[in-house]
Amino acid sequence: MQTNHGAPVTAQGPTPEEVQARRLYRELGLTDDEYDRVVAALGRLPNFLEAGLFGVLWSEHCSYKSSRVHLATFPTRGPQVLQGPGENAGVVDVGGGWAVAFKIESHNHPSAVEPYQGAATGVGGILRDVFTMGARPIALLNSLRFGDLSDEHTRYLFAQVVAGIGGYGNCIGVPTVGGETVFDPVYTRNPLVNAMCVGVLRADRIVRGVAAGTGNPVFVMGARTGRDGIHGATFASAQDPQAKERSAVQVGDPFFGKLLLEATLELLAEGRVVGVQDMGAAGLTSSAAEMASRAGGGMELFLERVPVREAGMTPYEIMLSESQERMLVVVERGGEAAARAVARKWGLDLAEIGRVTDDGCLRLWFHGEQVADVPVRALVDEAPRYQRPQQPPVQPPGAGVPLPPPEADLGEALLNLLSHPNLADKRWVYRQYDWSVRAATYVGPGADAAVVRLPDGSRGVAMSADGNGRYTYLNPRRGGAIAVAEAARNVVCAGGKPLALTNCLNFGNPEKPAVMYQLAEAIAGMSEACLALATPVVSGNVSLYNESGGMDIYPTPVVGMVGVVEDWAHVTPNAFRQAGSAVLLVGPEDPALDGSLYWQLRAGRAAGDAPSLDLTMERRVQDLVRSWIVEGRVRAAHDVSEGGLAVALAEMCIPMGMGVRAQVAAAPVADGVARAGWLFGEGQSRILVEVEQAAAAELLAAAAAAGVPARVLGSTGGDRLWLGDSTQAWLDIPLPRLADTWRKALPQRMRREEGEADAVS
Amino acid sequence: MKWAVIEFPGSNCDRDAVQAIAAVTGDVVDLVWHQEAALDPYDAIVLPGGFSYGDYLRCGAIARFSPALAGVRAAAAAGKLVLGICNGFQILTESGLLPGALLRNRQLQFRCEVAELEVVQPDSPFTALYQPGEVIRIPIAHGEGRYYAPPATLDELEQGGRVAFRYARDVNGSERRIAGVLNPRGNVLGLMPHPERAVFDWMGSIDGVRLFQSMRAFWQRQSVAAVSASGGSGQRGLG
Amino acid sequence: MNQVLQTANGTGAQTVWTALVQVWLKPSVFDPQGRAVEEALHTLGYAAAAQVRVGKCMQLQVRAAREEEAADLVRQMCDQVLCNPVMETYTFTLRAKADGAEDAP
Amino acid sequence: MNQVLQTANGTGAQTVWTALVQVWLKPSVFDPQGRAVEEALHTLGYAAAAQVRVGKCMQLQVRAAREEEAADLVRQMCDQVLCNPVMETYTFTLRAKADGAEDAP
Ligand SMILES: Nc1ncnc2c1ncn2[C@@H]1O[C@H](COP(=O)(O)OP(=O)(O)O)[C@@H](O)[C@H]1O
Ligand SMILES: [Mg+2]
Repeated sequence: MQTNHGAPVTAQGPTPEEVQARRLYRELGLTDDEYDRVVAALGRLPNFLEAGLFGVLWSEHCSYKSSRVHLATFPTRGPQVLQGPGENAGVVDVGGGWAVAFKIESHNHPSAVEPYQGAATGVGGILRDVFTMGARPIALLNSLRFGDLSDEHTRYLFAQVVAGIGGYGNCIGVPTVGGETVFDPVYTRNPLVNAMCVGVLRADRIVRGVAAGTGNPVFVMGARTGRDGIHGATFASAQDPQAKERSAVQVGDPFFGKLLLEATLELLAEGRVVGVQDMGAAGLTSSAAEMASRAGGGMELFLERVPVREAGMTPYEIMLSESQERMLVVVERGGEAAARAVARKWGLDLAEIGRVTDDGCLRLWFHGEQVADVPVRALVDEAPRYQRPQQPPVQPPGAGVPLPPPEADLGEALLNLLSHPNLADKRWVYRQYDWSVRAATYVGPGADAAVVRLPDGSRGVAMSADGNGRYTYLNPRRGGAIAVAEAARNVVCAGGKPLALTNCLNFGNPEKPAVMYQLAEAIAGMSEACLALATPVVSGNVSLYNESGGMDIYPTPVVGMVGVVEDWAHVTPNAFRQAGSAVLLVGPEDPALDGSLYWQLRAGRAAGDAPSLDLTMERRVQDLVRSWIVEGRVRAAHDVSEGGLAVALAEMCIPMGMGVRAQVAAAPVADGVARAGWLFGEGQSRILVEVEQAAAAELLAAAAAAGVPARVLGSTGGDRLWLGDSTQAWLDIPLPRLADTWRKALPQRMRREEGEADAVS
Repeated sequence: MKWAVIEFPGSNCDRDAVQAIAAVTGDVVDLVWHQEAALDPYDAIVLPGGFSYGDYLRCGAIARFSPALAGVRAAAAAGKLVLGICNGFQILTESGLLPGALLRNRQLQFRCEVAELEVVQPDSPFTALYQPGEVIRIPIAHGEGRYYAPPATLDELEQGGRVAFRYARDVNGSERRIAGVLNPRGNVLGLMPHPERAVFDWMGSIDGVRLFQSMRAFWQRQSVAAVSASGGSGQRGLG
Repeated sequence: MNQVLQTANGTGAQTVWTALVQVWLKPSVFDPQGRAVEEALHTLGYAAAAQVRVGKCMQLQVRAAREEEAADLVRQMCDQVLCNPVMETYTFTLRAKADGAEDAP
Repeated sequence: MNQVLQTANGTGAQTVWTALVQVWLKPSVFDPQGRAVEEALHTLGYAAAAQVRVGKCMQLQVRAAREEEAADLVRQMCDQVLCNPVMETYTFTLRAKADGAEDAP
């Protein structure tokens, strides 16, 4: 029974005094300081449940306490932005009355422990974030990082994560159209699994996660609540995922997820829904508190009404369960019957568990007894924000690494790079994903950016996920900027106009000043690029404590860029189409090997600075190539990224078997190291375009007028890749050899994990 | 001609089929909820792809108990056209309307790619517009598409001209590379590949178009035959 | 082994039975999962492992007054739903469940 | 139940053992498949069916001189390959295989 002065009593469990005296709040994720703040906010001692609510909501995962002050510096506005950060997903206007909602999220720690389910539930969670905005999911992307494939456990993680992503996405019927897959020993013990979802909705029908309208009923819809995943949120912030309580594994149910998706969209179409939110990390606790907080109100819940899967669940367990495939829905008073009809059709439980209040409190009841009463503001808005100390490295981490002499045969060097899993064909991955379901995939995986049709076919959405941890490690600020620039460049190459981005910041332990420095710098670099390219941040996610055995991962910001394709004629392939075309390199030429994969492989560690990037130039290059695409002058376009110019040219040759003869350096170069630089340097802001021979001169003049360096490298034709300077060949490889090396690299490494190797075709 | 595409809980290619068939034929195509047992108004019934009931237990094992399957059986018995695509094929084998079963791919992995198919039986209501032996390109997207039937059944299928499509190369370990089979009467087809994903140029292939057009042409011939049998006039030149 | 417990409320009382059903692919059907597991075992040095087959097992509870009745019920479920005779076979065992007793798995 | 057959070739002889392993999701882990099957059974009128759980079973043969040795081997394989201890538990039984005898499934 409630007393006005003391904490509400709970039937069993430790008393508030015991929570304090025995420091039980520490197990709930609160530090001594934080506990004192809770006591101050409440004006009394919290009971066990209340301390638990603060523990999860003030966890890094829910409160973003280490990153929030930095995230606040992201540019988030623009005429195209309909909904910026703070909601379940960001929303951008793509014209024609359409909008897209999108977000990326990490599931790194669960995937390290149970890769299939960790990845699958990551996909399920991000889908729910998007359809709760009233958007129908139309595409999934994923960004993956693993250790070296020579390691057996890494192969297991990789195979299982890919299977899990496919397992959920394929079943629910949303195509997985793109992503990236990167391998580096720093991710061996701590793989990264980021999933992104893009959904479409009418621009005037955005639904928000608000619990508004005093007296409105609050429902849980979907799966029953079990004991799974309790402490998932604090688990993500724990130091060693392997050592953590193992029953925190959740099993995804894509079938149920599909029912929930259809039911939610049908319910929203009814127009009686006030707000919806997925029950993600910290389950009912975070969904209820956040929905109430956005409305500036309160909520009252009767926990015995929550449908449970297991007997004897306590209020604490009910509030913290992370059982999958559940939603919290606030419906207009009077709309209950309509809601019930929809739930019944889809065979879902729909239980009224409480109501919206106006007193700003989250009040929980259990069998007639009040078990918690806490101000929503204290839980959400007044969560701690730390300005954690930062420490730049004494010396840049890649400084002073010698570059061993290059291979005598640069052709072999190229083949060696093409067989590196980072650069090799990723078909082994995406042939396990249904990328054509929904029959709207205009450009699927394998391109610079994927393109998906909007429902009326009037336009397309282009999307790409990119990031480079090595660059960010070597130079956090520039690495952050490059992630944004590359993602936008990929969208441009495919024929889209970049609009806005979502991002996932995968970093190490924020309590280390060196890691905080990386985080702050990367965010600053990303922000600079966002401003330069006019692509604001509309949503995102932070994953910290990516470390294991005291070793942090590379700081790895991943950017999910979304753009619009206004005309189908703009869609541009990334492979050479015709013989006799001119091949232009647009953008600054830079033969430095800084940050390149080539140097890392030669030296055995990340080396040099991050590759060069000039954001003003980046913008000019993108605008110029985009204008050429819009004018219909580009036959194919592909950006120069990891592996450098040689790899980019090889990638353009392989798909259609169209050869090229290109002078990668305009003047003669004799020195082997210098040649390697021209071939494999990863300097940014470069795009290769295939154009009609006769148009080349005019395009070069246009480039000069725009202040963009550009040069004709050579022309397409034949069945070899010939690269050299103005006087001689440096390498000259028949395309079948190139294609074979590139296509077989991943399947060969993974063969042992397959029941039967497919014929590599 | 009136088409029904049955939507089960967990279907996910239902809307794709509706769109494709409507675009190809210009006909009325209704999405019909699986609780509907009366399918009399429809001339053709499509069981779409997806993961009905999550494909738990076995693919198609639970969907076959839906009320709509009674309507499908009745339609099949009445000689109407029934097309099962992917999960729809699995439902048809589980319900005994087609022989055999679809098991996990030999590679134990999902496969999504454009497959080359040989048209083995061009003389059926579903394949009449293809050339004998023609190789067509249709996307596959399945994790459990390995066709299995006992050897005697397979022989019977081959001898009876009931293998409609074969994969040009082994993609999933199917017995005799079978991709699609017909019932004895020829009015029920199940196939793993997705013809509804090959109907516009931008999809990379339009080889699925003729499957739906074949069905329509068959229906037209039948209705002409029915009209002339009942002494009606006109329409005669169409068949 | 199967132990029948009478419930307190006399005649017509129903016992809860726990059925354990195993469903296997017929020996003539290729079992890629079995082979994959076998290969994984060999790779890890378990040369002694052979003839690996992977099947499904299902546990469920039914209420019935007598064991034969429960067995009939389970058999029907297997024939109708749990097993596809085209490529699978099944076996099952029954066990009376003591009230409040915890189940094996 | 476990019957050890000595092979003809005397000392050090190895017996072939057939292991039957059951792998189940831990009780605290949600089993979506079990739920779907249970609901299907109810729809079909088997109201009596409850608490359905779906697991995997595996049959395999190992060679070992003694039962304890075989059991150790199977236990190792379960821990290392057949079962994911994060979310699953296992049980197994062993049976000496008579030469030429056919196996259950
Ligand atoms: N995990 C993945 N899921 C889906 N597609 C992927 C994945 N990894 C890579 N791809 C696809 O493979 C192609 C090559 O990827 P990447 O090397 O990252 O290209 P880029 O350098 O142009 O960004 C892209 O089309 C990408 O979408
Ligand atoms: Mg990329």
